[in-house]
Amino acid sequence: ECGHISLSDSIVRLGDPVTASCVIGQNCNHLDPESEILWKLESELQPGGRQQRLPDGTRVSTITLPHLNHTQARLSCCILWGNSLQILDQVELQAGYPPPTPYNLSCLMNLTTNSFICQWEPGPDPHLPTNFTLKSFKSRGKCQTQEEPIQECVPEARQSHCSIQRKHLLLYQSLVVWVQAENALGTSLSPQMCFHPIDLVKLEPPTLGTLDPSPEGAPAQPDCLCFHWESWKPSLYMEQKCELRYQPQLGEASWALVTPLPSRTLHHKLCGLLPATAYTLQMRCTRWPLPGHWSDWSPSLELKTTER
Amino acid sequence: ECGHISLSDSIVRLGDPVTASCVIGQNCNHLDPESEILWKLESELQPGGRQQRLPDGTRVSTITLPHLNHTQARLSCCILWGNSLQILDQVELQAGYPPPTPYNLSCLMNLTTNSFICQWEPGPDPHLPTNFTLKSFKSRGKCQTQEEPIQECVPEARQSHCSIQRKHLLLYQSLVVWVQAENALGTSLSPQMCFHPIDLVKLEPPTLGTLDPSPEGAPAQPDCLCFHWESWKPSLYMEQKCELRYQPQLGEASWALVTPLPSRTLHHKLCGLLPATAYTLQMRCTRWPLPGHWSDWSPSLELKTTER
Amino acid sequence: TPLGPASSLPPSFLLQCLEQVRKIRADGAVLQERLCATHKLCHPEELVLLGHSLGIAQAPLSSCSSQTLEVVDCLSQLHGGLFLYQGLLQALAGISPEVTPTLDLLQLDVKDFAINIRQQMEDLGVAPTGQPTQGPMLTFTSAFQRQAGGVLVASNLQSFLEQAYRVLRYLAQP
Repeated sequence: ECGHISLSDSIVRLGDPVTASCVIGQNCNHLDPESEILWKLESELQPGGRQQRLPDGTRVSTITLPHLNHTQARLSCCILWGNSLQILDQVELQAGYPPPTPYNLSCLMNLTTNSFICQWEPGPDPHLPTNFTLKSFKSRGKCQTQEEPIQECVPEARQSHCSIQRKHLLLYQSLVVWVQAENALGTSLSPQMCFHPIDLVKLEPPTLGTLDPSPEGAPAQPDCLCFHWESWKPSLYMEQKCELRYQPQLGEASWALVTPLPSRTLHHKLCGLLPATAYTLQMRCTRWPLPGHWSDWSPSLELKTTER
Repeated sequence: ECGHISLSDSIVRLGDPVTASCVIGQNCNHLDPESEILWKLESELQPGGRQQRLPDGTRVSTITLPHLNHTQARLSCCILWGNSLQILDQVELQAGYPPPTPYNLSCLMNLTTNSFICQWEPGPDPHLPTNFTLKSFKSRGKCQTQEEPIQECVPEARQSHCSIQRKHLLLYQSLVVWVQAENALGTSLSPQMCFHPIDLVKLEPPTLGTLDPSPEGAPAQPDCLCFHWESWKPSLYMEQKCELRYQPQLGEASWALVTPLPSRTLHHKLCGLLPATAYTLQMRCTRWPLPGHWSDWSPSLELKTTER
Repeated sequence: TPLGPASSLPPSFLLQCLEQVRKIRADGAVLQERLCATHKLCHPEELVLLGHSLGIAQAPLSSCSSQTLEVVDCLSQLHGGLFLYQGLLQALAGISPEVTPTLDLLQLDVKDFAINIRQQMEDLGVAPTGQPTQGPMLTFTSAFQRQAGGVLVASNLQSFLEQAYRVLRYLAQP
């Protein structure tokens, strides 16, 4: 070996010291035996290399960088050859922090993609390559017991969400889920969550629609609006409740709320409104009485009450 | 076997006959032994089934459809059960033509994707699943000899083009290429082509650009336009020639052509033009003197000559 | 009798060779840029000693100098050199993901050029039997050595091609 660097550690906490040594074997004839071993960090020469010659002629230079403040830096072992500084070996130093504890883990059961999507906050950047893994195992009741583990879910690079496919899940059984973050300086685990995947279902918004002008020809009441709605088709097998919010398009009036409402109706009359006024209506639904997340509010339906 | 169809051929030429037989074993007790075996093509009953009872009690009905004119049809072996026609077995018949000979095979060497793209005309639809494969082998000189075969190129479904990756090619050596079409009724081969892949290079168009107003402040000549161009960067290693075409933006004048021109110039003066006239200029280039295809014409450069 | 300069080398062959040299030099320059950008190894002159200990050889083109031009020997050295660089470039495989595409393309173009010369010598009936000697296989004990090796090989290849270009231009003179 004609210039080989060995390191105490190639990855350290930011600001910690790093010790390196560079060895030049005795049979490196093409190297001037008297020349001094020099160190460079990136492109800056580093003083403080302590050089010694071993009985067998091997030369060793050791250096300690007191505080490594670069998250990434190249340390080179060099030697003067004529008037050019030759690099004999080079290593990459990395500095950062152990992974912070992931938090705000939340999951949703998506009936469109039939997958269970969890997302989390990764916490501050530890400046080191850090792998996140969504881990889970099947359980019972309040998750005191651990049954079969589920295949780990590895998110795409730099993503803080992962989706577990339906085939790995028992929707109506307890599931324990947590996030593990790991890098060269350690591992951290988020708090565990325990739930039935189906209880975290989030439906797509319902669809609102206008009615044909009153078929019997009866004059429309000026303070009422008629419309119909139906909750999201793929969720019709679920018992649900919905709620309606409406407000005049103009002016500052806040939303008025009508709740609870059934998951669909072919004909709904909303009264107590101002005549000759344009209203904006939106609805959302949720699995009920069994647990679930409210859907987002539907796109607006715009209707106008008739003149008095 | 309680109703098993066997066929002379499940795929025939359109209009050719098909013969099928349906066997009901003697131990099919749930079937009325006296009932007649009936044939349906899609949903139409087919007369002409010839039924016979073998010594061991097995019943066999044979039918010949004189002309199969459906490209796809289901043939069913049925039996009356009470007053409902029961399907015992069903097979799919297909009819079409042997693959026509692919023609108009042409190839281009694409330097952007570094791949060799061949396309062809598949010919009329033979109505049968037909696989096209682009085949090739390395050769020498005028392609009298066959050297290593190259990995077959299978186009995406229903596509009549395929691209051979650079790593399979020797750009400056002879290559023999042809297309094979194959279906259940036969195989056909396109004529073979022999060339050096690099000789079929098609460049991207050159880039034209205006010049800063005459730096020395000398007044621009009213019958001249100045501009510069450079051929497509990834092809700069190739000796090329280019050509320019220009025409007044208004009026019916056809394109005027200036050829040959070098592959780049920092300052070109085009004279003999009408003063105070807006011109459209376009250029294209080709590998030269070595063979190659002309690039498409470049996007237009619009310039206007000054007043007299 | 030795071939007179360019007396029997087809013009299209020489034009192709010149084109291939320009392409390979362009590929080599991209490789040098990538190695510099990705690994901050931008100066081959600071890796000379390391090159000695790694045993990175340079390919001779002595028969191609204008004073002592021997066309067949020159073509043979050119082919031998390209064959050596094919091996050196192969040893650099896995250098780093950012550099791999450039390295693969460079290898393909060098191999194409070597085969083009070999086949021309065969057509002229002057091809030596068997392939040129491969030379010792480069081995690296660290990622740095492989990256530094890449810088040195790319730099040596550029000067080899510079010499090749000069002689090919001389041969291509009408």
